[in-house]
Amino acid sequence: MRLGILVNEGPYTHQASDSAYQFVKAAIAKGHAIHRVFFYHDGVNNSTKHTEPPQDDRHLVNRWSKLAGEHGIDLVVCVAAALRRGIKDEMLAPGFRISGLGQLVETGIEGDRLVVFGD
Amino acid sequence: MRLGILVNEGPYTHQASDSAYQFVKAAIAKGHAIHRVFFYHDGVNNSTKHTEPPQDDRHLVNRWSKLAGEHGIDLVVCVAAALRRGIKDEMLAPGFRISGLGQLVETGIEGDRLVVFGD
Amino acid sequence: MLHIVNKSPYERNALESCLRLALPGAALLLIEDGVYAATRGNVAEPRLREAMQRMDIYALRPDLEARGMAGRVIQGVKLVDYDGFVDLVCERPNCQSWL
Amino acid sequence: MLHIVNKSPYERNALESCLRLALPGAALLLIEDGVYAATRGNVAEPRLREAMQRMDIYALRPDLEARGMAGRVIQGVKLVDYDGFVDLVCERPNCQSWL
Amino acid sequence: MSEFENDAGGESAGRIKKFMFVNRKAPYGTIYALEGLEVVLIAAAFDQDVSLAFVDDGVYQLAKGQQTKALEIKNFSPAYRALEGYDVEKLYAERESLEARGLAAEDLIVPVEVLSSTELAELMAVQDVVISS
Amino acid sequence: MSEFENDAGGESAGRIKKFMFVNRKAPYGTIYALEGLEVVLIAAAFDQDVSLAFVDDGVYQLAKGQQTKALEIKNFSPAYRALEGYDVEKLYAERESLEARGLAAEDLIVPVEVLSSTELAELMAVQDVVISS
Repeated sequence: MRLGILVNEGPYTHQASDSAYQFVKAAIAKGHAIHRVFFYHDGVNNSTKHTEPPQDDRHLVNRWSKLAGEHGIDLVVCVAAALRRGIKDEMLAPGFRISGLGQLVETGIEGDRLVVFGD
Repeated sequence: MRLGILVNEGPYTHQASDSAYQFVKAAIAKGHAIHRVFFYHDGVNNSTKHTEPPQDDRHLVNRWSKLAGEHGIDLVVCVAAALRRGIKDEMLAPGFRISGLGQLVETGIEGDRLVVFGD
Repeated sequence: MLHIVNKSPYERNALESCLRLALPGAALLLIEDGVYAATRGNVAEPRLREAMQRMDIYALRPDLEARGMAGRVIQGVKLVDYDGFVDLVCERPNCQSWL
Repeated sequence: MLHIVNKSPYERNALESCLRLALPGAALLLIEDGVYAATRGNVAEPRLREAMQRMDIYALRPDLEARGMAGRVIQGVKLVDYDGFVDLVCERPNCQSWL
Repeated sequence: MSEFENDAGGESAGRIKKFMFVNRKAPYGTIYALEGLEVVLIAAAFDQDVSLAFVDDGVYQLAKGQQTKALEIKNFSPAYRALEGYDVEKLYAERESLEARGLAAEDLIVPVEVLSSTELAELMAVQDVVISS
Repeated sequence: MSEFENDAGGESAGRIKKFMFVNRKAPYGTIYALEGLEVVLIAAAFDQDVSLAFVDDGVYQLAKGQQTKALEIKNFSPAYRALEGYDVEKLYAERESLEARGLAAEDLIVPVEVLSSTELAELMAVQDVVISS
């Protein structure tokens, strides 16, 4: 199947980003395709390369980047939500790109399912 | 009186930053002193100069910067929370500074009250 | 003690816990989505009326107005602006936000 | 329909609303703090047992384990890993997260 | 809606799915109502079969008489009245949610179809995409 | 605790206030429990009169047997056992919150004093600083 994913919360503060990541990893392992992961609301905060969690904690941003690199997953950050929260193109970690909300609607249309993770 | 303020959520997503700002403005107008505004948890996201809300919306970061400039208010961003969320020194809007959690405890000790705004 | 509740009584249990743990004579200020608890017909109305017997209940007027609820306030709830919010914080020896 | 609830039944009304608006035959998956609703002695236990008569109830094992709740699961709740989460999403024609 | 021109008419052109946006949060306390509306408008611009459900505190989004001046936050409630211009006309409110809050259809800024929980549940069950916030 | 050396012993040296940290949120679903603990440790390092109250879902923070390996999230529950080393010894749990969740004192990873709502309310009322999360 082709799955679309929506992440509505930033890293660490809510479990949403963790849950979405574990879900996507499991879906890939089962042979499903990830049409796109769309980051909306505070979810845009998952995309900044400046994130530095403590040494003994997981690195959520790098996890997403690595997954995108290894499996060619499209990680899209909503431009309007990003501007409102101070996320700019030059801050993006590898694998992320900024685009419009149309990309979310498109993944709702093109994907067989849209799974939403949030607060 | 000398008031300490704690802001636990980022701008826009929750009303916490708005409420804290309105409270601080009213307190100053009444002649109270603001010992410090401490930004913790997602509250650290209030400090980035890259924030660009839509034209017809309020600019929460600039509001805080202006208040700090006009009234010499100490705006302190927690270093550990900031690192975890990708907020670095070079991103800070005017009036904000990064420091340790000791600054929060200190404002609890030095202030006559600590008022907390969050989710 | 000034208790501050900023959540709708439908969505969260903050008001309920606050009322359970507030001593007689304490003050309660409803702000943000917490102001819905101060409106007539709301599920929290009976609990709020009961609490009014032993506590002073306030609601932040700007938050009521923003939500179109200024005309629906339960009689006996005192409305304050941010000015009054500051006064409440200063008058009471301590405060607690039920986040 | 697969309903997904990620909030504790004490803190929020998400589970309650979900159960009110879920049709018979739907599936419910509890994840994150939602897994507390799947534990014995929890306030949601009666509602969950009632819902079990008309729906399939699942809980995410990794979230139960993280919270030390894996040994307290109500009988009849089916435990799944992320694998099973993916299967549930694919087996059902649509899904809804009660955020 | 500058995103409209860029995004619509791509490979998704012509495919129509049922999108339901379930609004369960009060306005202003959090941003979900406001940012949720933006997705609604884009979905409408993609000519999708869009409906909005107002459930729980989401019914408060439609309360008449919102005055945000003292908060210095933008009053976005007029945007619900603009939905019609985007051909978004399927607005539903759950009766139980309204009644539990002492609200009636005439307290709302836009006409909505008031549905029982069962009626709304049946509508939800046939959606392709459900986005709740 | 690298912040300790920099911050303690400033102008606040010698003043002792009553700080109560009210934990009302479950662990892992949100970060408040974890980041809240960091403030507790700093307050202790400032030699303040620190107490922790576990209320509502906050009592879940202390549940025995937390195993986070499958989530790939750090299990921070052992940190509660380390509190004693920082002289943080006033840990209270509300009886009503425990009972409503089917938990007893022996289900918790650290010894806590179980208090009635009234007893806890009286403790809260005499604090100088109350930080809830």
